[in-house]
Amino acid sequence: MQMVNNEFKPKIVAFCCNWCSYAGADLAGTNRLQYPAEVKIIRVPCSCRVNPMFILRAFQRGADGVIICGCHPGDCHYTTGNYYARRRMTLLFSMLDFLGIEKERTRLEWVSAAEGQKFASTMNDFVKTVTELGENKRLEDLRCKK
Amino acid sequence: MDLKEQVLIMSGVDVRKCMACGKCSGACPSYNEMEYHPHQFVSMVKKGNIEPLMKSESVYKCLTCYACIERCPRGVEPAKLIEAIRLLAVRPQGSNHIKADDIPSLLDPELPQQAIVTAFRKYSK
Amino acid sequence: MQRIGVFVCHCGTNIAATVDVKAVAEALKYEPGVVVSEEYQYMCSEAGQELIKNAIKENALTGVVVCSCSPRMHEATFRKTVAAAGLNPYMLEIANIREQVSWIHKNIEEATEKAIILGRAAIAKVHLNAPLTAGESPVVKRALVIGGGIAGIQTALDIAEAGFEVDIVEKNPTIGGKMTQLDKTFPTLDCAACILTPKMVDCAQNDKIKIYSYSEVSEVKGFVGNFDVTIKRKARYVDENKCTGCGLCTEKCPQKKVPNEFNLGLDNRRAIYIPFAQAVPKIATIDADYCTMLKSGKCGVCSKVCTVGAIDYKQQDTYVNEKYGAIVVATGFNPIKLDKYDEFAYSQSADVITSLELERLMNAAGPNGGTLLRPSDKKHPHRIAFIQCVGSRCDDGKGKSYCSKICCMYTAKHAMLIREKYPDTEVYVFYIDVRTPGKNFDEFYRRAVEEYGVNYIKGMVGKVLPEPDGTLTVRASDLLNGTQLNLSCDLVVLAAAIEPDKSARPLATMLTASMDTNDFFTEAHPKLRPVESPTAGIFLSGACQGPKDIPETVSQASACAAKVIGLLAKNTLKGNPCVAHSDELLCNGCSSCEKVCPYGAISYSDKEFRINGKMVTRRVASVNPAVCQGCGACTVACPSGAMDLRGFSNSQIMAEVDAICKW
Amino acid sequence: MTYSYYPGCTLKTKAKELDRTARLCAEALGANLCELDNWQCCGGAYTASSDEIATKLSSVRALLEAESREEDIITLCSACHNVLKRVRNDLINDANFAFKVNNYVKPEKPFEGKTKVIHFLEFLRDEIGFDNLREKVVNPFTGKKIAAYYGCLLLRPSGVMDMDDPENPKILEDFIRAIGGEPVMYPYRNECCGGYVALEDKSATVKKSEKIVASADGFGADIIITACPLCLYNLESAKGNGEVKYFTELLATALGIKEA
Repeated sequence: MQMVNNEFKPKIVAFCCNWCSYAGADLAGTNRLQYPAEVKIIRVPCSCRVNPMFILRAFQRGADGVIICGCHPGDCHYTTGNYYARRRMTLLFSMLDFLGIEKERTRLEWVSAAEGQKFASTMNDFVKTVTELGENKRLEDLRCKK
Repeated sequence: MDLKEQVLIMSGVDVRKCMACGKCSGACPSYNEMEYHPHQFVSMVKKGNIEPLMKSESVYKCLTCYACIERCPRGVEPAKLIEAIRLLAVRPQGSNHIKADDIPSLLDPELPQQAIVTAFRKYSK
Repeated sequence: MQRIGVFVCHCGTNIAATVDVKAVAEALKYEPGVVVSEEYQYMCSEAGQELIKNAIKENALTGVVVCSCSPRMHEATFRKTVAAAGLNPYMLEIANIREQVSWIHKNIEEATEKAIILGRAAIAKVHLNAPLTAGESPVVKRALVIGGGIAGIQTALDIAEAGFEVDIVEKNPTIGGKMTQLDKTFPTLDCAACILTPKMVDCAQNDKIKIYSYSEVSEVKGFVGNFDVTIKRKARYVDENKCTGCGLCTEKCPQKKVPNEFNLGLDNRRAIYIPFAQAVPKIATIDADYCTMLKSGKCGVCSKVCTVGAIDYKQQDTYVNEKYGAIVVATGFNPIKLDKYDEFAYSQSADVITSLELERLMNAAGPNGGTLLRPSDKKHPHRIAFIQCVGSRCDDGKGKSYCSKICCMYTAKHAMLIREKYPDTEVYVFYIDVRTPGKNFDEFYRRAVEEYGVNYIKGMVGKVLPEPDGTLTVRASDLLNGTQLNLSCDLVVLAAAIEPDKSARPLATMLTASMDTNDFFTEAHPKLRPVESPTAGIFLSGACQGPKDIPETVSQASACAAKVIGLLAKNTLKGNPCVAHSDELLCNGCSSCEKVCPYGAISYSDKEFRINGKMVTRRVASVNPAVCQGCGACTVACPSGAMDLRGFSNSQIMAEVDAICKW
Repeated sequence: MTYSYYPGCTLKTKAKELDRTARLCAEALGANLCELDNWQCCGGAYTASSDEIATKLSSVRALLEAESREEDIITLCSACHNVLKRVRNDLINDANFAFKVNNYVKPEKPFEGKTKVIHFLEFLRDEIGFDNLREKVVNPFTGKKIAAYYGCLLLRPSGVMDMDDPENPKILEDFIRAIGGEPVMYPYRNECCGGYVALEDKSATVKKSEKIVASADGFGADIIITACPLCLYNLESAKGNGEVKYFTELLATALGIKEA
């Protein structure tokens, strides 16, 4: 790796459900709670909308970490969506770990619309963890490289 | 490091959490013996006004009974501030509040050892 | 190829101070498909919207990207804007460069770079957007109000006034809520019963209003305009249609030792009871926990004395199903339990009481007939101390972090009433701050001090010590005089913090309505949409949304009713067009999607297809767009890629991922 | 049941009665109090400052010795209990403190937290059980009005001490009921007696103790019981109507121990 770790800026994709976590991210903004600019949020209606393909695609295209945020168990706007997400992601994350994408690079978190503070601290922690792991090489589609 | 910073690090207290309700001073059993009262310790530390507190007898009047800590609605822990300031006062060479030579004249033969060792820990270094 | 316009908002300095908006507009100009890229000070202003409209017309745009605040804020605004210029409203995407960029990052370079990337992602998505048309669904013209306190009553009356049917579900045997327990109300000192009971009677007599008392909501299905609610009617062992409310049974019942919750346990009631004289509906209820007949089968006195044969020991819980277009939550509040604040000796002395208990002690219908007597020895108290903020404004892990809002005013009221009725009684109020924002509120508090001679002492009480002679020593700091007081009192009144009713949390789960960390319901917008939940069709009335006094509760209740009426006045509702759809040619009929759909929106049918010139019958999925809520669970479950979600399609999200990961 | 027993300085001198009766009671209840071989004085007070290490080392050594014996520590003196329990808490929850301590003490095995610090009262409540204790009582204190005096150190800070409700405790009252007495409720039971200030300014501690004793007397107490030698000293110097006793003295009598 050419880059020294402290200069390394990871690419983080965050999928946030529209009802809780995206609102939580907005609240973090309204309260001016800082977290690194490396995090880019994609809005989805529900955490259960996140297709494992999206995560694979992100890693293929050079993402260093992917985090999915949904409503707390029992609070899903669609009643059960976050439970689906939990099952699917548990399976996917362990499979990715098997493939060499460390399980620290993937994360599923529950952030409610009222938890701006939790959103910011979760992102700070996740970016720190991924930065320490360094660049992700596995699964990267070399054809995507310039 | 200035005195305020030292007190904050030693005590681990966040004085900014104080909402000036005075419950600590309403709970303190030694209030009437003190020149500066628990809530004043908090507000004076907040202002960085530490020296008068270090010089005051008040730091030796606190019983560390923790009533102020237990009852503070904001979790501020005034007794820990007083403890830190007392340590700052007694730590320099020759600053002991009580010296071993003073003990015999003070000592009641029935006084439990516990009181003497505690007093030493509180008053001297 | 789409023709895309990009519009970057400064939001005054909210965005422009940390994001180089000119650089963003310039960088996005060269993205594929972008034909115009501009920045403006306030894109949401009329002039800003005109700018977008003109650009759409002049450049024949087919897609629009607005880089501005959160879509939760102004997506609806800008959709209307593009629609006004002739575009399909769903050809718009928002890049959130305020809440998710300028407000959280300090470094201008970093923030600008991130804003550009988010803009690119939105452009990438808009390329794949397709015009969407929302389906329509009918609105059930009936509202449900959960909770029959002053908030629920006012909302129900206002909705009924507009001509719509409304049902009130109240968990207690009577409507009226906390206000029925109050004596006088601030700042006018009129009696609570005098202004509340007429409203309760109005509810009972209004033919548009139906009251389900002693009932709870047990299940909620459906969505805005079409909620399907199951109401559990708890067995009260009295036939509601027969009982006349004569009250004979409540006088003859031999079980006299039941703590009377209406008087907060300060006296007892019978096992069969009517909570208070003005109860609505005025129907007796048997308390199954205490009734000897229900517990051991021996007694039956109430049944014998009832002249209309209304007692029914075999009554069971029943369930009612009803459809509603809108649901109003008005579940109210309760004072917190004080067991974690026993330095005030609440559990150690009968003469340490809460403010709500004081209301009952001073009320003419209360346990002492309105004469203020100490609970311990029924003697007249000569010195009373009020302690403010008990459990409010606490960050000690034991109480509530918020200000309970109502305590300063009701304490001033109590102090004033006591001084007026018993001039020989000294009153002390220990306070941290006196908070009296509100019309005529500070004047009210000043009257307590200046006209009634109430002693306000700035300083919190550290401990209340019950003395052997029956007095209570109140140890407090007097911060203005720099002393510690040890005040001998006869009665101590604690202003306990208020918290949402315990029924609110499970209800929020049923309604999928969000709550804050204190279990208050969250409003759709803290300033601009204060009476609506973010969940469509759910409205908030009264203290379930945050601490409120009566004037504020009533205003919010009426505001809430106005929003409900607005909804019920529509015959149909535009649905969410972002729903799932199945590509029948790809569908293999596996049923995976059907199994995960929480709404039962997916069904299967056999259809004929021409494949390689032959007609083949295949089993394929189809989505009912009126029922689908657009969560997308099915799209992930589908193994063949047939199922996709409009507005959030697989290819759109992939395009966003690509744009974000590009370098 | 074998426990590491930490008597502390005062139980070897001015409070021999507390030590002696506690040992007899433990034996009668089938528990083996095995004194730690190398215990050192706890120092009487826990110094709450993040840079105080040396003053806590004696407690660390006691904890390490008990853990190597795979036993819990039983204490009697409220001050020892407070210091040991708070140092144990620091060792587990304050990594910086544990790091410095381990560098200094160089233990064979760092403290893992298996050893708990149990006050004799907690031993009676949680190990023996007050209901079982009641059955073992042969000389109940029937009709005796007994006031429990907790003081400050047993209860506070409640987050760490975790013995009972800091404002409305009941462990001593339950104990009094178990030995057949009638507990006296009075508000000063968790107010500080003045503690170590007795050395420098006895008038101050007497003033505080007088209020405590007067309150207990006012509510009709025949006896005041405590766990702390310094509390006992201070309360005795207030000269109330009734006696001040260690709770173990009453327990020994109740259990019918002849030597008591």
